[in-house]
Amino acid sequence: PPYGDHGLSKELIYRYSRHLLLPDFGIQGQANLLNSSILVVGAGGLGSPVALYLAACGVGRLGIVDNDIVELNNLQRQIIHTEAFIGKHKVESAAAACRAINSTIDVIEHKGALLAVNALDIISKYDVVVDATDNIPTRYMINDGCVLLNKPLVSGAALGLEGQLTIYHYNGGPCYRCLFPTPPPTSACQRCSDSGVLGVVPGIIGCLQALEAIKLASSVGVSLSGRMLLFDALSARIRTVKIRERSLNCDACGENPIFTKKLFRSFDYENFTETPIFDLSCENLMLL
Amino acid sequence: PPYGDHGLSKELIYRYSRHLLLPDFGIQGQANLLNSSILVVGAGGLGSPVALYLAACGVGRLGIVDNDIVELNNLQRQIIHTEAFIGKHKVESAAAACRAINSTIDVIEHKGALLAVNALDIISKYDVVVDATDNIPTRYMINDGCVLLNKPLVSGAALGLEGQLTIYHYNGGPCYRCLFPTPPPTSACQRCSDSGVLGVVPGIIGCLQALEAIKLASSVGVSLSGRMLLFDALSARIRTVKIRERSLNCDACGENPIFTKKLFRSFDYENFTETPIFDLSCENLMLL
Amino acid sequence: MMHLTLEFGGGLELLCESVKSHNVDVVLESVGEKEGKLVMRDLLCWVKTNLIKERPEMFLKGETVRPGVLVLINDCDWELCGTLDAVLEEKDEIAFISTLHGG
Amino acid sequence: MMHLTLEFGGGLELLCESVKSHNVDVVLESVGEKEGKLVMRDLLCWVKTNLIKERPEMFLKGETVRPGVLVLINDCDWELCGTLDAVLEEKDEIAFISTLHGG
Ligand SMILES: [Zn+2]
Ligand SMILES: [Zn+2]
Repeated sequence: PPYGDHGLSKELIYRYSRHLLLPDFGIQGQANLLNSSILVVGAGGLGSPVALYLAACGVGRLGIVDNDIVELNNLQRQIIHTEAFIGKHKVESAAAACRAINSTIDVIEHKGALLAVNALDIISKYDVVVDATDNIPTRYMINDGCVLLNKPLVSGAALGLEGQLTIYHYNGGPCYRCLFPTPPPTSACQRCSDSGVLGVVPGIIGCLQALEAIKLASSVGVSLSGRMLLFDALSARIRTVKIRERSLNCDACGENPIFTKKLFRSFDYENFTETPIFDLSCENLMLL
Repeated sequence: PPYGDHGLSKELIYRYSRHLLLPDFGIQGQANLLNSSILVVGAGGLGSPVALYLAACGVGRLGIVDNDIVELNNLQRQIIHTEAFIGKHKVESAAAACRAINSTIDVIEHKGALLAVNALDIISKYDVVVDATDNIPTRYMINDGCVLLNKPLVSGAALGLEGQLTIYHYNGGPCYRCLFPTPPPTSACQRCSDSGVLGVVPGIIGCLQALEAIKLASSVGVSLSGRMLLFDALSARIRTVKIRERSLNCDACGENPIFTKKLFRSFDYENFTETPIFDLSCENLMLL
Repeated sequence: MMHLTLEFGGGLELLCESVKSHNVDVVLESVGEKEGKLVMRDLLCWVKTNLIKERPEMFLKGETVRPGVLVLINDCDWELCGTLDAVLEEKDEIAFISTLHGG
Repeated sequence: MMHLTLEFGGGLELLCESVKSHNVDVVLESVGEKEGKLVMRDLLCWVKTNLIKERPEMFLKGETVRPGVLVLINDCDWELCGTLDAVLEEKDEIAFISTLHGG
């Protein structure tokens, strides 16, 4: 790894000086970050602050996956995009913003959807995965891919005036399927495009995802693995609860997992969750 | 107020549609935001997400005050600035970023320091003030100015791997001087430039400041007044504690306040706190 | 009688007239059998009868909560405390949180 | 003997060898007078003697904490509980937080 000997140039020492001054982070934390790679899945409300803060802090290789185009109604919360990028690919827009903040890191654009057929190839190139997506089939798929490839998954979600955050498949902790072996009924699944979201709520959860990803990548601090953060914006209440342990019966991470890489690639996540990956927007407005 | 009759154009309805869908926010919350004005003091680590999210969400008039120039070592956390703006005024850089996200709001640039001589003129133009500064004399001054002009103050701070957040002088709650009638010894005052800060920590506190400012400006939810949020990044621990009530003996907001507008304008905050407003950086590196 | 705080989040509050926090007194006689203890199984019935105003199928499936709902007893996943058989105590705080998927 | 959890934050942990959380047993005989009760005044002395390893002036000024330090008893500002005269109870959690000014 290029920064293995802490061989930071004068310019990088200056750029990251506020990190280097931290006794609990310091040059080792920064070198770890610069040697790490993080994949952000989704360049929307959550992905915006995640990608910006990961780029700014000096993650060596930052991958961004998204299939969407920037729309005007995204800009109320997706602060990585600007009006000038309306109509362009979110991945291009997000990557341009990251490079404008930090031209010294490697920003990789994965244009197009993360799907079972390509997910393992993409995830395998990174050390840490951040789930900043907006739909349940993709959440199951990312989880299963991370378990198969043994990558920690920083998972955030935001809707309405609430947010949730945890880390899956890390340090012996549970995966997403350990908590949710059965998908919820489709009538319980809302997207921001269905039900609305206060723009800064994914901002807060995304920043917390960036922090947890930075802690994992730099080997600093105690991660949220085994705990889940629950955020309620209206009451400004944040609490951290203890979640269950890894399940030995889990289809993904248990003692007899059903998934192989081959099965994964052909697994029909839309059918499993009875939910489309791509948003049909107004057509599926649901009240709960 | 131009949006008093909820007369949102088709374009604005589309732009803010994710807010309008929220039963607890809706068109009234959005109209309140569009009719409101918020002053962000400081366009640094805290001010970056504050300004971006306030611009994105549709605060009608957004003022930004700062005296600094963008430097390379800011970019590790001050995500509103880009490499292209190094050497330029932070206010110009931040305002350009806000306008790029939302050209439909009014972004006001207050270039130069907020000082006792000009603070009342500037603060009086806004409904809500966000303290995103980095030094203690300015924090006392903003507090006293907000009390004199009866403006709620959303106060955030971040250093190292910790952050703090509360609302002062709102709804009968305490002001900064109620909590801290006497300034701390100068040896206890650190700045990010002295002691370092993990970049995403002010990001998290800044997003939470933006949320509280949005709640105040839109008249939605329960504010943090009377409570303080304490954030510890290393352990991912966030807790909200109950703080004291307004003090009747407070020099700023008590029954016999010492401050008049005239006294305020000539009050020497640097002398009072024995701390310079402007950062002398390396020269005053302190360990605690 | 047992005093409990019940919380609903992640959208489940919409089933209870959008009220997130409920301070309730659950009468022991009306529920529970084994030695007068109140267990989560009893509480789910009580909630369904007394708090859920609409679409109970969004809260329960069979005798337990529907998939996608986390149940927390004093900020701890009920899987760690016995799920349906978890014994409740005075002043316990029980939260029902629907998992979110938005971003 | 009383078991307490003491927390230091906002930089004050640097006075206690950078340890933020301390589970301590405070022996009642060694402190307190009025009817064997432990009050905050006693605890500050105990902390200064037993936990603060350097620069005690960064923690105390006179008989109380220095300006800029928030004291919380079970997540509640000690100004609401009697400050120096607040009576402590078994398993109380007391936090000393230095206010931050950075941004
Ligand atoms: Zn699992
Ligand atoms: Zn006051």
